[in-house]
Amino acid sequence: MSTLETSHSKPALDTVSAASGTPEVEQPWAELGLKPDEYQRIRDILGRRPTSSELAMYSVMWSEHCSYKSSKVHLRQFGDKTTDAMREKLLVGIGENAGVVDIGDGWAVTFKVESHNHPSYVEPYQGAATGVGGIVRDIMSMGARPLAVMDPLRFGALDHPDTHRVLPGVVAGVGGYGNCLGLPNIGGEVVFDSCYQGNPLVNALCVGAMRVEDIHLAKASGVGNKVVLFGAKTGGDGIGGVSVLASETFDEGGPTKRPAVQVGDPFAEKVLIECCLDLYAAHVVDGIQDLGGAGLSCATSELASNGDGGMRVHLDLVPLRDASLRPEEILMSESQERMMAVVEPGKLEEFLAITRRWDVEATVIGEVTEGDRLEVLWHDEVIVDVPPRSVAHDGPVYERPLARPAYLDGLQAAGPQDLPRPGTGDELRDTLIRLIGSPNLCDKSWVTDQYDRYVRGNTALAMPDDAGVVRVDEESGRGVAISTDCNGKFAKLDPYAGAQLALAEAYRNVATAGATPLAITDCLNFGSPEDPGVMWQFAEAVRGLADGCQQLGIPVTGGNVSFYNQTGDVAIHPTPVVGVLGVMDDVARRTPSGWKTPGQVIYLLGT
Amino acid sequence: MRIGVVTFPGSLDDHDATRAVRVAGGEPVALWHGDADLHGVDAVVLPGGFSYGDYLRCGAIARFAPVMDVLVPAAKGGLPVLGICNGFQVLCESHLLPGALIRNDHRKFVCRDQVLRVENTATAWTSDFEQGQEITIVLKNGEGGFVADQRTLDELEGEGRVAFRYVVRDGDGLGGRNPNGSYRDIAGVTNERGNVVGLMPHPEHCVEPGYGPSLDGLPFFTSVLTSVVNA
Amino acid sequence: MGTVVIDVMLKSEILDPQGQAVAGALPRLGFTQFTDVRQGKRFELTVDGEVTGEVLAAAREAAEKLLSNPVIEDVVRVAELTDETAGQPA
Amino acid sequence: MGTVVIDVMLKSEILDPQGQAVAGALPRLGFTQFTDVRQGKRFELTVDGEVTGEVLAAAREAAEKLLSNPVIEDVVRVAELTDETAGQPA
Ligand SMILES: Nc1ncnc2c1ncn2[C@@H]1O[C@H](COP(=O)(O)OP(=O)(O)O)[C@@H](O)[C@H]1O
Repeated sequence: MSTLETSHSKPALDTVSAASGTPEVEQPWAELGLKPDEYQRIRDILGRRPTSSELAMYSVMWSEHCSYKSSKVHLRQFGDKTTDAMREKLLVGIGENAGVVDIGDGWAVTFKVESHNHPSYVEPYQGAATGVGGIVRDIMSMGARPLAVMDPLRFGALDHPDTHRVLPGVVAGVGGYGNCLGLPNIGGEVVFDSCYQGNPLVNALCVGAMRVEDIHLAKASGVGNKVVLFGAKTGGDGIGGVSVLASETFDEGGPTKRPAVQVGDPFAEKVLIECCLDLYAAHVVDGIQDLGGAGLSCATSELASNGDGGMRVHLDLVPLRDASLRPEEILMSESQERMMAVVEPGKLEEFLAITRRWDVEATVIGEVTEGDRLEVLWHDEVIVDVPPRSVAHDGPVYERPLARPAYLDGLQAAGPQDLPRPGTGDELRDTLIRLIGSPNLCDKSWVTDQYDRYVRGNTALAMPDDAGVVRVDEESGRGVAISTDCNGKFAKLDPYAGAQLALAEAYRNVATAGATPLAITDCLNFGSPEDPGVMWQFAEAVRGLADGCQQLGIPVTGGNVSFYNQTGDVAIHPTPVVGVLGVMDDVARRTPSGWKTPGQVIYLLGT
Repeated sequence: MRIGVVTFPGSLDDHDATRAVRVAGGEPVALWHGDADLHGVDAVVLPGGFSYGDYLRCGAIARFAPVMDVLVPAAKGGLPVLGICNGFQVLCESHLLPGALIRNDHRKFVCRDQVLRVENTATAWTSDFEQGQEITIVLKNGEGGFVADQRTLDELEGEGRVAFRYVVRDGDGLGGRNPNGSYRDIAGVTNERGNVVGLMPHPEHCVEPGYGPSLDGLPFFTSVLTSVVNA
Repeated sequence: MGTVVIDVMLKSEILDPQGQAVAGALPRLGFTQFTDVRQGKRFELTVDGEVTGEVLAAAREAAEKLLSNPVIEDVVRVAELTDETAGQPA
Repeated sequence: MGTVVIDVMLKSEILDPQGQAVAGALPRLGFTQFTDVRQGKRFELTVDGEVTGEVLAAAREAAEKLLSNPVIEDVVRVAELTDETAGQPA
């Protein structure tokens, strides 16, 4: 690439000193999604206008997706309603990359579910694939070996032509990435409803395990420690939105095309998993963070914010796949299969020897500094100088207006009493056949047979059972059971009860597999938070879930919120997907669903 | 009895193969793709996975790994070698076994419990089976279609070198076809000498009660222990 | 009988894991002169008669509509397969 | 900077599931003129300098050794990428 020289000679680099001297420069904050008061707040924090790199960082880190600005006030209940008794098995709670629970015998388990909805609509295969890749890196960054994945999916109507584009791509992407990583897929959901036509839901869950003493956290501490970026090179992936900034700084012609989609490389991630596990085993990692949404902006600000010092990063040292990338774009790039570690100088040599063994590129790009600033340099010029907490944690918080939707009364009044019922034997037969042949109830092996459920040899239950069960400890057979569930129709009728029903179903599925439920993760898929009706659904669902957890006595350890799943004014059904994790002493003793041998007695329990 | 299990970048079932060797009573030895040394093992398993991502052709890049420089002559000299799935693909790319594996005819990855018929019990890896025995083991692949030209196929049949065949039955959900479009329903083959065997399905997932659909994978690993003793 | 060749490559800004795997393997085999590798697809479409302008136009449309994914790929060639475009690996 | 193109196709006697899938889909989109479709691979190898005879010879060797499997595939072209072989999907 010959663009490197030209990009350096461009005079347009926006440095901190330039920003201090030019307070009047117009900045494209609105195009980047910031509100006027948010932009003003950035200026107040910095005492000057932000540089274009700082503006890029704040805009992405203060986005709904990264800052949880609309959901935070509600999600607090998950902490507030958690009692000490519920916390007993909790080793790491909400706030880290993923929560961690103690499952006994010195084993810790971490699990989390996340969404990759919109990217999967744009490019189904790559969107779903990178969704799996992202959640697996979250689990890895806790110090765990990933054990299994699950994929709760929602699509539009089965017979809609666009479903024929989206569904095969999503399923092939989930399988293509997960199979190539060597992670058994032990469950998920496939639901069809026309409300998801323009907004399919692709949620991905990963579970991993480690010894309790091997838990790693995302924090940069220890002045002089090195900041190492390792894994794939950085390209122009997923920075479409930030191009407006880049175009400001390009004189002629604007930036080269920047792809809106990220392409996954599961092989690179598999190697990264094994490499990370070797690094953990050698005790050469002080802090670690995966790079996902918001890329380096997120990783540097979160590591620095969680640590006890500052951080200085030399952005021009980042290995690039596309040499024409501008600093703003490098900060924003969502290139996959990358990690960032904090390493003591005395352990750096050993660290690099391990990455070399796995053929993983690793580069020292910075260090932990005294003080409390995050500084980013571009060829020795300071382009970012911010308090990291203001980027990563102290973003805006909104109390959005809530309003119970007016249509609910009518919806709730129209009970089943008014529906026609089958009157004759033939009608009954016909109803039954239509039910069992419907896409939501029929056998799902046409999807699940595309997923490897056996790799690593620890799968004790997978599809078609209601919970997935995997062994954690090969000696004792100790392991975990997980189920994810949600019925969006129930949640639409009553989000409070709907969320609790999702919780109850997942809880029952885990319990009937023979496991003791321990912890919960959730992926809250909703429409636009700017719609008071949607916001009310969200608030009710969170309240229902938090109350339900209190009654069952197990905590929420982490999750994800996905807003803006709507087309025009029409939102999807509120879809709070709940994942419950339980523990078993010996998973070989799990109970499959379905009878096995003739002569077994059938009991009906409950009311 | 020391049985090597090779790890390439992208190998996935090396852990399972190691466990299977142990369950069968052997001593597993980890072999590394970059190390041109077999460390005196008595037999070698090339495990399943996606070596180098299998982006070019399955097994095409792994074939040039340093460990293969020593494994190929050893296999030609009679060392028992079992290639499972990706391992089978590596053996074909290395020309230790004939034919090639291509994309499944239905173009999708398939994971299922598959019935096979054991067609040759004279190999180092199949002696603990009965001739014609039907076994159920895990099949999971995206590129498992076994192909070769007619002459090679006829030769394989004539010399009894088809080691395993997919059992094609009505009502198994495949519409009377084998699961990946393999020519003549071939699931696995052996070299002339019977020491090198490759197959697409995964015996290493079928060695422990409670995990996997059966225990039908175990005889692969017990067979080789016997054959090494008798060698 | 005529044949149309259609070549489709990933856009240059899109990550190409396949090409990277090949690029990584070449030096190990002693080929050190190649600095980058990209891998794409080649389609050969057969028609019963001649490859007319109409056939080429249809092929071009099929290339854009079905054979490539415009989000990540470019159609880099649509041409009649002649002896010369076939080329001989001597 | 120069580029070598290498095209690899499955031998005609080997089943080509991807080509068949395309062949099946074309008529559904209204393209009825194509009687057969085969899908192969196209590689673009970059070199820093000119594409010399030596570079082409190396590319040919790499094509035979690594980029194709002679049991199932043929190398159908090894050539310098010029504007004309690039072709323009008008
Ligand atoms: N629905 C939710 N329920 C519980 N915790 C949540 C939920 N959504 C987000 N969280 C928690 O909030 C924290 C911040 O989210 P995080 O996962 O770090 O964001 P991202 O991964 O999108 O950058 C995490 O600890 C996450 O587990």
